[in-house]
Amino acid sequence: VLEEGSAPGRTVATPLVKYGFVSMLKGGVIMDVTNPEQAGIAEDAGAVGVMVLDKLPYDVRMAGGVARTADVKVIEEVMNTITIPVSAKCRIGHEWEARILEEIGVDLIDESEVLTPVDEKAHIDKWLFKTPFVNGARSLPEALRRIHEGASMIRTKGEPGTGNVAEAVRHMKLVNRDIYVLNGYYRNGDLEAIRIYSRENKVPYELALLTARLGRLPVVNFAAGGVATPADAALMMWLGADGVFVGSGIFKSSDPEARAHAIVLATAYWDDPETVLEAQRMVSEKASMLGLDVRQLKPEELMQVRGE
Amino acid sequence: VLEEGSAPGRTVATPLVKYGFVSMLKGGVIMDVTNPEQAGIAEDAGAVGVMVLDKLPYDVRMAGGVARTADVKVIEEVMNTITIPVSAKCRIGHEWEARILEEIGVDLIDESEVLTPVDEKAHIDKWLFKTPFVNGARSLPEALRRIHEGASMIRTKGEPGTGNVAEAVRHMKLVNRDIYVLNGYYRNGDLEAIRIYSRENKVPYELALLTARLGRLPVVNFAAGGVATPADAALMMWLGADGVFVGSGIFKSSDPEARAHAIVLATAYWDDPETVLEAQRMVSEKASMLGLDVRQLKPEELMQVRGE
Amino acid sequence: VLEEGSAPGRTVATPLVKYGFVSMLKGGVIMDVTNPEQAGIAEDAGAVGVMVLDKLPYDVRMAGGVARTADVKVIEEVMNTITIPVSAKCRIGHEWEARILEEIGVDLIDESEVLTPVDEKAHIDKWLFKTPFVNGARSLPEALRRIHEGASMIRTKGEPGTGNVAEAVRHMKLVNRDIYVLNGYYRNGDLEAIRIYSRENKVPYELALLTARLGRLPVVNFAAGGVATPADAALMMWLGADGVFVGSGIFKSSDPEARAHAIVLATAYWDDPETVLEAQRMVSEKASMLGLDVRQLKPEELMQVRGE
Amino acid sequence: MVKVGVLALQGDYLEHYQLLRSLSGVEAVPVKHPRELEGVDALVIPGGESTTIGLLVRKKGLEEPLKQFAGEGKPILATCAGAILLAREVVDRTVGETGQYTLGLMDIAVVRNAYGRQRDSFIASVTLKDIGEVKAAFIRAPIIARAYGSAEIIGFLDDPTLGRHGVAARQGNMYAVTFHPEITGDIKLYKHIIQQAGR
Amino acid sequence: MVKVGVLALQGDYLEHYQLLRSLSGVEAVPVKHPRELEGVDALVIPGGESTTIGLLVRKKGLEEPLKQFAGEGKPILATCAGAILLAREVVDRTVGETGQYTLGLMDIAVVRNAYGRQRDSFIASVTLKDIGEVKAAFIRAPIIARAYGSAEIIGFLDDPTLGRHGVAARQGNMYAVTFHPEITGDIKLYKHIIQQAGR
Amino acid sequence: MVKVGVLALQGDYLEHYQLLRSLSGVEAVPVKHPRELEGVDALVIPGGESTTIGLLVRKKGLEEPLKQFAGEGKPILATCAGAILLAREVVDRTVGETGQYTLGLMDIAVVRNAYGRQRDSFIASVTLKDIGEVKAAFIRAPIIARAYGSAEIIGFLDDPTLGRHGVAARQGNMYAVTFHPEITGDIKLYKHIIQQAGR
Repeated sequence: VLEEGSAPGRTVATPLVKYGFVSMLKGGVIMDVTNPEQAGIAEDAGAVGVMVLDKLPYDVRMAGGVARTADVKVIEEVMNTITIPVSAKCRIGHEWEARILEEIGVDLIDESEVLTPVDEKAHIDKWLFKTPFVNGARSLPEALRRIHEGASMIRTKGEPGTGNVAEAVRHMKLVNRDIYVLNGYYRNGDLEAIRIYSRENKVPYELALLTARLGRLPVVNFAAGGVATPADAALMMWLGADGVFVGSGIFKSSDPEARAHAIVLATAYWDDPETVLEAQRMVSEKASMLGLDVRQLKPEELMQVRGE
Repeated sequence: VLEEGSAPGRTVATPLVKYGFVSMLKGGVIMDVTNPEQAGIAEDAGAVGVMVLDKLPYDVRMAGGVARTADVKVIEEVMNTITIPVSAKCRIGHEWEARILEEIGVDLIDESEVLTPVDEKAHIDKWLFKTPFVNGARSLPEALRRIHEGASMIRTKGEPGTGNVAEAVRHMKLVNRDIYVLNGYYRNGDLEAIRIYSRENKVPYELALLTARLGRLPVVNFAAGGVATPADAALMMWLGADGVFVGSGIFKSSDPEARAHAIVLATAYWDDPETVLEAQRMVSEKASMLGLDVRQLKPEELMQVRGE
Repeated sequence: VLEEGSAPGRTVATPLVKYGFVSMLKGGVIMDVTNPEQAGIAEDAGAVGVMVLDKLPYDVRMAGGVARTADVKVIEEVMNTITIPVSAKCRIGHEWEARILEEIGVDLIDESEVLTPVDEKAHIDKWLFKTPFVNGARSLPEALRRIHEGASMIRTKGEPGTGNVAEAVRHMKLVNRDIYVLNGYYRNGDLEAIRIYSRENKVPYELALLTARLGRLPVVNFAAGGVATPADAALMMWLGADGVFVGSGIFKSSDPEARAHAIVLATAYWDDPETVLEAQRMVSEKASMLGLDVRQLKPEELMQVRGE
Repeated sequence: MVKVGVLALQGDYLEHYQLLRSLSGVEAVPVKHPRELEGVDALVIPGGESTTIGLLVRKKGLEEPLKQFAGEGKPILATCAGAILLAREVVDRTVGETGQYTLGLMDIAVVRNAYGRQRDSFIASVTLKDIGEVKAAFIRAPIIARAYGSAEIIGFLDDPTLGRHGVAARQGNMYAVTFHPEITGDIKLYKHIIQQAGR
Repeated sequence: MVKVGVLALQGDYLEHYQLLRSLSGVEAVPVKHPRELEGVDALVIPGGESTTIGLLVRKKGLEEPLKQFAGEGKPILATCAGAILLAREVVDRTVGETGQYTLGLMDIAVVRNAYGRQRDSFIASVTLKDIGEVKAAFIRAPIIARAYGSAEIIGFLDDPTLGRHGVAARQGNMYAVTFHPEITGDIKLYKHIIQQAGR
Repeated sequence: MVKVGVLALQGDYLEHYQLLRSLSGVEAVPVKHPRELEGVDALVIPGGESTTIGLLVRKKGLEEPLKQFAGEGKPILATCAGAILLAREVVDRTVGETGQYTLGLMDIAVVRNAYGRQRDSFIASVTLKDIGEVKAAFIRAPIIARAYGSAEIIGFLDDPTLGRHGVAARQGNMYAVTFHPEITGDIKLYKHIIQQAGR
């Protein structure tokens, strides 16, 4: 996108620029919306971004069928309604849906397991895009593989559309522990262990080394999947998440405005019990979405197993 | 041990005193001997201590039967022949053999899986002794359990009497890796993971915490089991051993003097290739003991499974 | 290895230097020897190098027990007897035996499955050495893993000590085909397939890419395991080997001089039927070593499965 | 020892926080509650979402303390979202009037998302009056369309579609910049502010 | 910056090494080869097995460098095994004559394992002339039976069976003590030596 | 179009072969049989094992053709093993007399493995008379100890243990160098030779 008359040395879309963008989202909440009204509500509630979908994960689960990227026109209306960053999901492996999202100027693309994948084996090569990508991960190896493909942001997969944050907690702790393990090896100069680790888990050695050195994921890491209450949000932040994605938790509840607002508050002030309480007050348990207990799901209904 | 006329505040046998003693052995080699002549050879070769046995592990393996503590008189002759610390093995769980060894003034007692145990379930409570103890360990949990019982020193078990250092390498790396793992948790403030670890592995939480903080075993840790050549010794030191026990490797070979001397040298100068080479030259492959490939041993012939 | 008075910019032991060395061996034969006499015979026969062992693979197979690096003194005598490069085998994972071989100035180290490994999981990190290394491989992924650890040279494993070249043929074709497959992907710009390949086979992506681009292994690749006649040697060269290792094939036959000479000839002139014929004439079928049909070996007698 | 506050409600306060700590003779403190404003000599408002930060400022009663903080003439450095927060007038390139809440402490008019979407973000160098050349990241950056009253634009940039436009403004001890020096790790602006903090 | 060497052949050189490093104005270096002796202003010989250390000193050709090191009058602190190494005469309580190799730089007679076996080891305080009170660990400690020539005993201890006996000696800049201050973490002796190193 | 031959018996003839082909106006041909020598204007002898190559030269009756090839004054470039092959006298640093077969076309004395083992190989630059500076790899390289008769040493290198020593020699159109320019990809020597081929 070269415009008229430019001096030397100004470039667009380097990793640093993508990195810059996502770190602006830190400490914030991104909400799933399906139309502009909901997007407005999200913005007024203090969301730092919205995720546009055709159907909320819960409905995706109930309807079955093939779930694709949301309608282009809907996405654009949303972009013309709010000022906060707009992101959208695309099917795993579907290069062209991503191409389109970039074309219409979406700020962040989520190559997501909520939609029906077109290729279970191969994810999109994200280095070819200027728009930053976010991917889900159940474990550190999965996260590093996505980063290796060019993801600028990572989130836990959890089990979408269940309103049950247990899987997200499990994934977050799994990721953290592996990081600490690598960090332990690194600090004690046991590179061999890191080598064996990256072989056994099929991840690139350099990235494992980098993670080991930094002691954290080299990119921003959000919590996602089953967050339904402010307390859930605070819990995830407490577990080291940089921010929170809320899926069906908000717009499948019957008090969306208040809930949205409360979760924003709880996320920002997670380490201040008083405020979290204040946030907890703004919602009522009766109104929260009807959840699903993970132990009740049949194997082929699990979304978290898609992609690898 | 009250003697005549003493000022206030001089006490004997605190953990610190034991700790002091064993750290004098660091960087040294302790050799299995069955009589004073061999003890002399060991001393002249530069050993920092000798381990008195009735039969060398290899012969224990071949003879079968019940293996007990060595003869008291033999131990004393040895003590009257050499000036370096003298230690002896006692059967696992046999309080009184240990009592006796303390009585005759043995400097270090090895509650060892080489001898026939009198109690597979319970080790000796070593806090009740003034003489320091050393125990074998296949993994970190096993090591911490022994320390919890009062061991002042730890060694790898390896598979005694095989002249094959593979198992010792395996144990040493296992111990190291768990330490780094704990260390990783600790530095990242994830005490919960340490809690879960100590529950799953049946070790006291405080010790796991201490190990996590120190980033190493809280006591001196030697390599043992199957060391047969100077290169083996150097390898074990390189893997982080504080010193080396050599069992049948020396006195079952046909060039014991040179081999003893070479291993001492290789242990002291493990990080100096030249010297290790010099040491390697002093021995010849034809002369080393005939080994056993661990894949060929029957399960009930494994010594490393004794005690838990 | 800083000497006195040097100009800027002369460095030792870069990958390029190692690469230089091994490419001097191309088109040649390296022979297993156990003493200087055999080394002499090898040199006079036109070998480009010798591999010093304690026992020939066939005898290793028959003797059982623990097989270690050859005697240091024997290796040095050999080095003082011949002028061609001298190499030696060390146990897989035994850093220090390798350290020693480097110290005495061995020209090439073979981390080999013929000896008893000290660590089945981890190979030596060969970047830490100035001396070049060679490793065995049954397939391309195995080869790339060794290169990733710093191997400067690769050979087929075959089934050592059987005098039957069938397994070597199988491994060589396996390696070649994977290379052509990668090459096919590369030329058609299907990097995704290369990505999936390196994930499924646990190899680093960059190396797979490099191999795909070059259309061959990035390092010199010799044939080894079961070569017993000049025709075998010519066959392996025809299959794309850069050179040939001969194990028991020569010194377990009853016409070693002639056979050594003939194989050298057949290797150098593999694409000239006349010369191969000439070479074939110098040996007689009655004199070749008694082979073993691979279909008759028990699983735990297979050497090719060691290491991974 | 100058005590510099970083408004830590949302966004990348952490990058500021670490850069400031790497300066000698500075004590950096995160500010989330009104009471953490005492004894603060200077304040930095980080990048992030201006709507969110605005909301939280009101929600947590930081409105007044910030106004009088500015009233006391203590220096304030606002980056991107910060700049929007200080502006009196705010419009969006596509949405037009946003009617979003701001502190409105500076007499400047700001146009949000002026360069378009995220993929139009870039890195460039800017010369600021009295401060020198600064290398920074323009992330979904706004532009300062007009400065009136005692406010003045102290930095410009050329662009083929927008022509010459303002990217930095100053009014008393308040500095509003539309870019992110903390992303590229450039510390000139901080040094300048610390001097302003007197003593 | 005083450069203090620690003889790191065998034993607990690490404890010394860490204590010295914790002192300001001191650079501690491990000594294993003759060439690591250059530029060393003072030397500490740690505890361990004297027979082993003796053997390695000869084996690695440290014999001469150490003698002339002492010849140059640079201060040496020898603990336990160190003391034995410097003594001219050595006997053992039970074994009698050991005929073991020593550097024999000091005119003292030493009796090894004087207190008996390991279980007779203890911790006590000792007063040293010109240095003050030191808290230390006596591990399978020897005693200094006699001092002759220019050597003098500078520290004593009472014992019911041995009566009054020597536990520390001095000859020029060489100090020989039979105990371990590094186990209890007592640093007085080091300070004293550093002064001796002059400048 | 100059026809340059590469002796392709053993060793790294492939590296030479590819570099020569990358030069314009040169046709590179591999030489394995006597009959492939016809119409060759210049010859390059690659690196490898001199004992092996020597053996094969005799075995395949390349002895005479090479001698008269040299006799006709056609330029020859010999690298490392090549140099040994052309030398009249050859000794080895450790083994002493090797009694190995050589063509003995040049009046030079060569010492093999002069720098020691493979790990002492290195990469350096050398200045050659009339040719200029060449960057090359010294792999288990020999040195040219003496040049006598009509042969002269045209390149030197400094070494702490060996002092100043010869690494390149010339006699008529025969060039013997102990290093490998083809490993570093340096083509000066080839150009020089092509000119020598005249026409």
